[in-house]
Amino acid sequence: MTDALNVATTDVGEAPETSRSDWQSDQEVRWCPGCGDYSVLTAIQLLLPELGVRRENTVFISGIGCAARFPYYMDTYGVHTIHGRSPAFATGLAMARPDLDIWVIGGDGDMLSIGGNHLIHALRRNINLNILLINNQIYGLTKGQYSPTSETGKVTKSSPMGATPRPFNPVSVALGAEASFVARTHDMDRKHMQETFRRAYLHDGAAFVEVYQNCNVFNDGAFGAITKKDARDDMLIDLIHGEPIRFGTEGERGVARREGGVQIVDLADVGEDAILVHDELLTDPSTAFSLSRLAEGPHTPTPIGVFRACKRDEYGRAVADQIANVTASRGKGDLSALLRSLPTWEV
Amino acid sequence: MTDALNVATTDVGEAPETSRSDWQSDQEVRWCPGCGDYSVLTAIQLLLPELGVRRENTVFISGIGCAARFPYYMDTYGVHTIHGRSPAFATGLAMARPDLDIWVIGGDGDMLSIGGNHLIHALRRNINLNILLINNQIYGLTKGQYSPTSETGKVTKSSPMGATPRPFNPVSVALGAEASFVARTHDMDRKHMQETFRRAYLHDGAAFVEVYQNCNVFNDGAFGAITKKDARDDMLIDLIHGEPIRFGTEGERGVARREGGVQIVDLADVGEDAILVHDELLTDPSTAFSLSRLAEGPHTPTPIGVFRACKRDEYGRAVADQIANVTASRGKGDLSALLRSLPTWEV
Amino acid sequence: MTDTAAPPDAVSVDKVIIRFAGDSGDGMQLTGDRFTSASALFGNDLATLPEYPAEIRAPAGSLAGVSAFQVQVSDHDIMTPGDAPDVLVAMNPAALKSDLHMLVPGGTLIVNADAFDERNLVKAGYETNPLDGSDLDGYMLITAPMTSLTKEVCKDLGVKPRDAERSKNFFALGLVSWMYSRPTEPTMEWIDTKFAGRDLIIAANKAAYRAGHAFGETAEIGHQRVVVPAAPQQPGTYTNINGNTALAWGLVAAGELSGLPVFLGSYPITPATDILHELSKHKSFGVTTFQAEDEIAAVGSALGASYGGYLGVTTTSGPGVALKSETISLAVSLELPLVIVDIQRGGPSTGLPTKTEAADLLMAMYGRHGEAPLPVVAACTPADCFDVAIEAARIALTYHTPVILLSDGYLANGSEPWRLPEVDSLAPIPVEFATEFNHTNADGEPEYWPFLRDENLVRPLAPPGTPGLMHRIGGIEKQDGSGNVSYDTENHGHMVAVRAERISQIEVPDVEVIGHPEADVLVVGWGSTWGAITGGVRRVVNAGHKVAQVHLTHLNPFPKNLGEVLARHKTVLVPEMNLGQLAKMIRAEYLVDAQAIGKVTGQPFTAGEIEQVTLGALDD
Amino acid sequence: MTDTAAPPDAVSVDKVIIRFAGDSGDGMQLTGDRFTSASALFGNDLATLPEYPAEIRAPAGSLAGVSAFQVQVSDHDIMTPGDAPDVLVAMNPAALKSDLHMLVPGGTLIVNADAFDERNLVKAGYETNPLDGSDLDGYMLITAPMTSLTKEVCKDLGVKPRDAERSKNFFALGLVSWMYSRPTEPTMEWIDTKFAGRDLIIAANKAAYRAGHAFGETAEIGHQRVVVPAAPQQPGTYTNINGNTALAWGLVAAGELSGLPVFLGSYPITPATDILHELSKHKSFGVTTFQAEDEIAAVGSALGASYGGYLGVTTTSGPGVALKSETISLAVSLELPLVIVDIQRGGPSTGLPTKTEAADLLMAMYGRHGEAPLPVVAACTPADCFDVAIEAARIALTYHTPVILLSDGYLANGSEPWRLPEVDSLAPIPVEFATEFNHTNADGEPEYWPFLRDENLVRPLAPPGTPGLMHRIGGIEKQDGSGNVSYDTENHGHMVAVRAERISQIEVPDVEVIGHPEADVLVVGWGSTWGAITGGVRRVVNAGHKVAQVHLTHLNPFPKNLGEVLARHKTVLVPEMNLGQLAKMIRAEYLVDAQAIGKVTGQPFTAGEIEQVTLGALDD
Ligand SMILES: Cc1ncc(C[n+]2csc(CCOP(=O)(O)OP(=O)(O)O)c2C)c(N)n1
Ligand SMILES: Cc1ncc(C[n+]2csc(CCOP(=O)(O)OP(=O)(O)O)c2C)c(N)n1
Ligand code: SF4
Ligand code: SF4
Ligand SMILES: [Mg+2]
Ligand SMILES: [Mg+2]
Repeated sequence: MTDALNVATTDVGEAPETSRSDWQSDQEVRWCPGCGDYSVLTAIQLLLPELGVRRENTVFISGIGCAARFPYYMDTYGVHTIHGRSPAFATGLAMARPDLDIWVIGGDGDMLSIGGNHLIHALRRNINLNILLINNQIYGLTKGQYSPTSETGKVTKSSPMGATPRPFNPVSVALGAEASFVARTHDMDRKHMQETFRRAYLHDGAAFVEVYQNCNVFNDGAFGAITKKDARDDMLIDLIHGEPIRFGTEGERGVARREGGVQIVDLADVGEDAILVHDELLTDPSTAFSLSRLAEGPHTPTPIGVFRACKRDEYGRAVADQIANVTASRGKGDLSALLRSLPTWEV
Repeated sequence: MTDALNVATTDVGEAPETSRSDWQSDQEVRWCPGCGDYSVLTAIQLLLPELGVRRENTVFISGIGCAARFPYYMDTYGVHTIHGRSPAFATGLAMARPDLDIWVIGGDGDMLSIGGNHLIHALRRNINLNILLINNQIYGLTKGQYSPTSETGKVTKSSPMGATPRPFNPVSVALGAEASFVARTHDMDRKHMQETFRRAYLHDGAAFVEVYQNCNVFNDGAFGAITKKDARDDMLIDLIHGEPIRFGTEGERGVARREGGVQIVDLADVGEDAILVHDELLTDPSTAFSLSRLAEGPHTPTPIGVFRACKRDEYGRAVADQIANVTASRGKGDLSALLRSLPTWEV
Repeated sequence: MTDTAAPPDAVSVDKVIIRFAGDSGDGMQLTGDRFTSASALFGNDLATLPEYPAEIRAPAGSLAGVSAFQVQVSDHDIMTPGDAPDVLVAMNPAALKSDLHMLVPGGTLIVNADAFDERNLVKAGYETNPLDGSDLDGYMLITAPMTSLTKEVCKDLGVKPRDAERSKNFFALGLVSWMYSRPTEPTMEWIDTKFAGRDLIIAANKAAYRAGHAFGETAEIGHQRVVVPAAPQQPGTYTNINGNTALAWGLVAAGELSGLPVFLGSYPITPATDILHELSKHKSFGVTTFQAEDEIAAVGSALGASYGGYLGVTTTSGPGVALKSETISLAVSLELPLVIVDIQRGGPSTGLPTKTEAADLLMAMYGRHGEAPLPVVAACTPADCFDVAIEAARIALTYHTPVILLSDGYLANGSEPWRLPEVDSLAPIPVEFATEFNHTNADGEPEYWPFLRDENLVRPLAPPGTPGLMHRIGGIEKQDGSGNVSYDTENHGHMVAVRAERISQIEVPDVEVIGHPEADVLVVGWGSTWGAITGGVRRVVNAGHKVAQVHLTHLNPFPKNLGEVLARHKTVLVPEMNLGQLAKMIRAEYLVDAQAIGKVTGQPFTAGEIEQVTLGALDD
Repeated sequence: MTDTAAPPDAVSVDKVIIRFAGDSGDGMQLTGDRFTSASALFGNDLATLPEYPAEIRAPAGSLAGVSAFQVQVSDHDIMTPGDAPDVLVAMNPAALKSDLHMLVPGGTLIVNADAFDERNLVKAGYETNPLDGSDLDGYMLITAPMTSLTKEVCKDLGVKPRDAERSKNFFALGLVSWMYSRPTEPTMEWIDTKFAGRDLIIAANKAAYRAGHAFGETAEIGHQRVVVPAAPQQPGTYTNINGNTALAWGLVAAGELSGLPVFLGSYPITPATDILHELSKHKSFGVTTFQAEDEIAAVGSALGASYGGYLGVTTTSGPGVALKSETISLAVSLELPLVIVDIQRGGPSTGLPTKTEAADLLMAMYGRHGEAPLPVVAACTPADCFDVAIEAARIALTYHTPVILLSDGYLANGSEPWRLPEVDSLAPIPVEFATEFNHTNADGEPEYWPFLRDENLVRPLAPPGTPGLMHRIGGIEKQDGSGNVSYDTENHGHMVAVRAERISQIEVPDVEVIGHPEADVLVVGWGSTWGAITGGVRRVVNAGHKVAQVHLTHLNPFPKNLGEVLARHKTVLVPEMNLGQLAKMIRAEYLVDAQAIGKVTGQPFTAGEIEQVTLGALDD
């Protein structure tokens, strides 16, 4: 009866080849001209054909916000839920349907303000979701209020004298919440996005990716200091597993350990051997955490790439395993027996 | 008009001396006999007279849970709000009334499950609250379900085959959320609790204290391995600012840095100089974070004490300053002028 | 000691109401439960009312710590745990103090004399020992030194006095079982199973039970031995079940009947938590349970699972429903199946978590922003929770809508004998997911329209994984048919109307009128008041009055014949455990002067109360 | 160019309805706003309806991107932005396509001919250019090459063509201002202030305006110049205000009148966000604004501030109220003052965030678990938001209760001339906190009882910091009087009753009946339908029919005389922007056959619609 879901799901076997246009829905894309969300969309639509996945097994779940319009533009399954709740909805879906590839996408307000709790619990549980937090450090859809990632002092309509609280560092939050995969990328580098999203897809469990995205209407240039083409060499520190963490046009700078953290150094000063070799696989998230503290905001050299990718039990599978194990050992449930499982008597 | 709240608040001047009994309300304390909450209550009731604070300026705010019954037992102001929302309620109160000492108290379910988002935002904003998270790794009040801090595999009524998700480490969560003060203590050592709570009280901004508390009915002995009298020397690593981090009956073990974190070492192996000197004041929370990762759960040597205590702008004051500054520069608001601030015409 | 069910010297009565009261540590729930089970096995009809102390363990011996279990045992079909107990067992002064006022005048009062020491008397607020004075003169008082006698019989077994003391509730059970001629064997067997492996405890409990039984036989307690004959019952297999277990089983059954796996997203809350506990045990039925971080995640995950093709369910109490309302509104907009179970408790706010109330009806109906109608059903007895759970799932899966199922603390924890249904007799719930295109676009190409409705205005469902039917849905208004986002104002008006109509058209069975065919007074009920109303109305009808009753399982939409039924009666009374919520709905819908009879004291109605108000209405 | 308000060749009309429609990038809101302000300064009465495209910027030129602003300008007291526009300004094909159907037959249609190019036509879904065919024959068509003429006049100023193009809305404004004889000076001054420091833009906008004006003068557009004389108005100082600004100012005023600082806890949501924006500016009044992490924290923080002695306020829309309901229930239980503002929008779920609707009334009434009654008030015009905000605060602070204030998207963004009140004429809101013991305990010692009620059943408030009055409160049921936790069932029943009674006893002014004294048909309204109902009823009454109207500002409790008023009329109609929520409440309360007239298309009622239904009811 209930052992298999009677949904007409896909036969096994190779997925048919697809091209970018197969992943584009018939809905007109409605972001402001110049919005960074376009390039995120393109990166995804270019990546999915490469992954060789099936459209019908791919689902995009979002909350509310500009970024959260994403599902409408993908010719896959998709649900545009409500503000902040996409990780909760996606958790239920992922537990029910381990056969699906589920992408969760939303803004900094959606996932770190109203949805912060669902996000950290999804990460802790290690639910099999690819979570893209599109961080533009602003509320776009509601026309420009400060968000939990806006810099201290940000002047917006709701903070005419400057917003006073300290922002979250989404990578630190995720690491503090036991995330097994944490990465960062940005909307000005499609290749980097694609590779980071690919890694998220390949990760078993909850993969968290912060995407720096330019909202050119309400927070233009928030990441310009580090993502502008000519700034990147000096301002983006690309984390590559197994390699010394170096940056600068000539690779003349790097990251080295120091007492109680990591720091940026000139190779000329410290020598090549002092440079930290990046290891995503460390079980102890301390180094990844230190790396997340290198930049206070996107205006000094900032690490991008995969901070952490370590193996841990995926929650949905663990739950499904319990079901499978009980069923294997006790046999499939028998309703009639269940009704008779308390003391009974005959009349 | 609205410059000063017309509440009959206390005159300035020395607070009258109080004794423990002054802080005890007339309500019968109703925890299970043997519950660790009793000793937390005692620690607070012994501490407050020492702090020389006024009862009428002291407020206890809680959510729902066993621990959250706390306010009823204190002869101060107190509100027993609803499940998970105490940090939100307290945030409004703290912003409105910077003259008050506000204690927020609740369980691991209250503050990390349903209330997780309010907690991390209160920490990020650095609201002037003393937050005591009474962690018994279980839902006490609802009679024993696993909580977000229960160990993986925990068998409870709602997880008859063992709970599969990984628990939060509350100290790591707080550090990931930009907390400026983070500490841990436990219910078996009243002195240590008192000193830790004192430090929380003295901290300007949000002070987060995790209190290991034994629920002897639904999770008895969860912390026994480290808090039992004869285990403490070997299992509790007391963090003391400015001192090398050592423990063991003879202080024969300690904490030293290692690549990508910290580790427990024998002094005999590494020598005294290798031992990490604890520094709560570091602006970079990386070391504090590493320390929080030393123990995976309360069954191996576990750090207690103040992990981090660093200065940062308190949110309520920053907001109040904006109000004061505008009022100073523009003068007190004039309602009649406000109504005439858009174009007007006469008829 | 004999095990004759009906000893020759016993008098026969048609029913008896017994209330066991003691400290939370005294095991009163277990005692009551055993007495109930033995009576059930004996063939009586019965109804129970367990009453726990407020959530935190109160200090031993205090009034706040009193725990009680009331059971009515009868030789006929009964409806409630009874109005006032005929027998009160008080294990300590606090129990006596708090519950004595309930006992019928002249009722039997059994007390554990050992517990009436100075300390306990003070804790209960007695200045003098009530056993000494004349205060209890109006009752048949039986004092038994239960603690010391239990210790005594346990001494030889090698049980330590402190442990022995714990068995004193079995003394009480033995005594009451003797008085009411309950069979001994089932309890002995139960002790063996329950405490298997702990031989000393088994021995102590059995010894205590026998001592109590013997005390009845030998002490001159001046109480006539009584028997309540078995009730005539429909032949079948019976079990004694409480509402939350029945509800959980109903959900399991709904999964089996629909062929869909069940997903429960829940967050613990009294008095709903036991459903989560129970369903967590039934993984072999493919039931997935998820203890979420809060109620919003609980309902969100259930809705996500529903979208994935499961039967999504979420269980909670009033505060949880309040938190879930935004997501329920999303479910209304998405037109996805979802069962939301609300085990009501005393409110507002945290209120009285361990007391019963039924004041969430209007929230269930209207507690969402915008026009967001959904079906509402309510259970009326513990066993009925099984049927209503299936009914809620049936509506959700047939009409693709969230459904709110209302139960309450009284049903959740109360129990009754339940004649088990034959599994084959339960109607299947056919569910068919879309697998094919259902529309042709302007270019003549086939496509899938997620909001193309059938004749019942129901949209198709294509869970992800279905090849070819990829589509997007969301909480923004959708074009009817295509399901695309639509800001078109006319379409919105149409969709609001369609959403209302599709719920109002749901087929629900007509109400049945029970009682006098030409009644002047009609008593309308819903939920757990059923038992009290049926009992009360039966008394009034039996006394020859023109009174009738209807009970509503379906609160939205109302049964089609309800308006016509209401119109037939001069006076309409609506007893509810709230201030008149159903009455409001009936008045608004039918312009009938339905009179609200509210009771919000955290206690269910008694049949006697219903009898009184009904008689009162007849006088008018 | 003259600035004579009433040129000698102008014909005088009593009112005109003009609709400016164009792409979101075309500045239609600004244009409409300017036209409105100039008309206000001229002394007309007016009412506006801004209509924004759905939240995300739609592609330029698309139907989804159309933004419109409708204004009615009149020489007499008017109620609505008008039924159908007399003049439609269409800046591009999409605007024409989407709004043409609204224009009155024979109405004036002004189009920017330059925008009717191939690309724009396709985007709007036109196959041929409508300006070419005969489709527009039924209208007075004025085509002006607005873009090119604007570029032309800007060339000499050194403005780049791309920048110049942005000024074309001022061309349209100039043209319409000429046609309707609006004064020029105020607009010139406004341009100077608005664009201060950006001289080129100032020059371009002024030049475009003058070019439009000149186009009217010189081109033979065949349109008679018209003047709408000033409306007779009460003498005083006027400003043109929208609902959200008025509401924010009302909250500031309530703070001043009560002497309490205002604390706003809010989370952004359309269409309520502007209140947060506006209040953030008024720190010099001691207003604290807090942008919380979500709606639950928003209301929680506001309640915390109220507990601390502030006037706690939270502002949101429907989805936010749903999320806040558990905390509002706590506020009911704590009996603390709190103002909850709900700017309603189209629902359910995300619904139509930028469209208006008024379907949250029953949620406001019943959207909480348990019996949790609270007062509900609603604003009826943009300026009325000021008064109702004060009224909500007054009730909250007088009766120590949360109050829900309902406004909607139409009021929030619509504007009207407002005669400014004298600040001294506003009634103060006296607030007194407890400073002394109010009770003597059994030992004769004085103490403070937080739930010792006065004759209005109102409890005292002692914010923390008050020496000696330390006490504890919570969401668990409390003993009336002492406020201690109480699980006592009788006390709970009493508290439920008291909470209901204290709300139902709140004093609210009687309703006033407007219209025919012996009316057969009574039209009952609430909220923003006021304008349309008043306009519609006035027309019907003026036509000699027996019709009257009442408007409800207070929805809970109802005014005391409402039942009696309802009883006086044969037919009761309740037009609402929902499916009949107030009608339900009235039917339930008074057993009157109130007929719901629902409109849920995201558009407000027009006076014409009300006229029609009222006439229809008279026919019956
Ligand atoms: C419950 C609820 N609260 C508030 C809103 C209003 N709202 C919609 S999106 C949004 C925030 C948008 O910011 P972000 O998540 O950063 O997304 P972005 O638009 O910047 O991509 C808000 C506050 C809502 N739709 N629902
Ligand atoms: C909205 C809501 N959901 C659920 C509950 C039920 N509830 C009360 S306390 C609690 C958890 C208690 O655990 P914890 O916070 O760890 O406190 P403890 O009892 O262990 O001290 C729950 C689930 C509630 N009161 N309100
Ligand atoms: S408002 Fe900002 S984030 Fe939103 S679509 Fe426009 S540019 Fe993008
Ligand atoms: S249940 Fe546990 S936490 Fe709660 S009072 Fe009892 S021992 Fe303490
Ligand atoms: Mg954003
Ligand atoms: Mg706990």
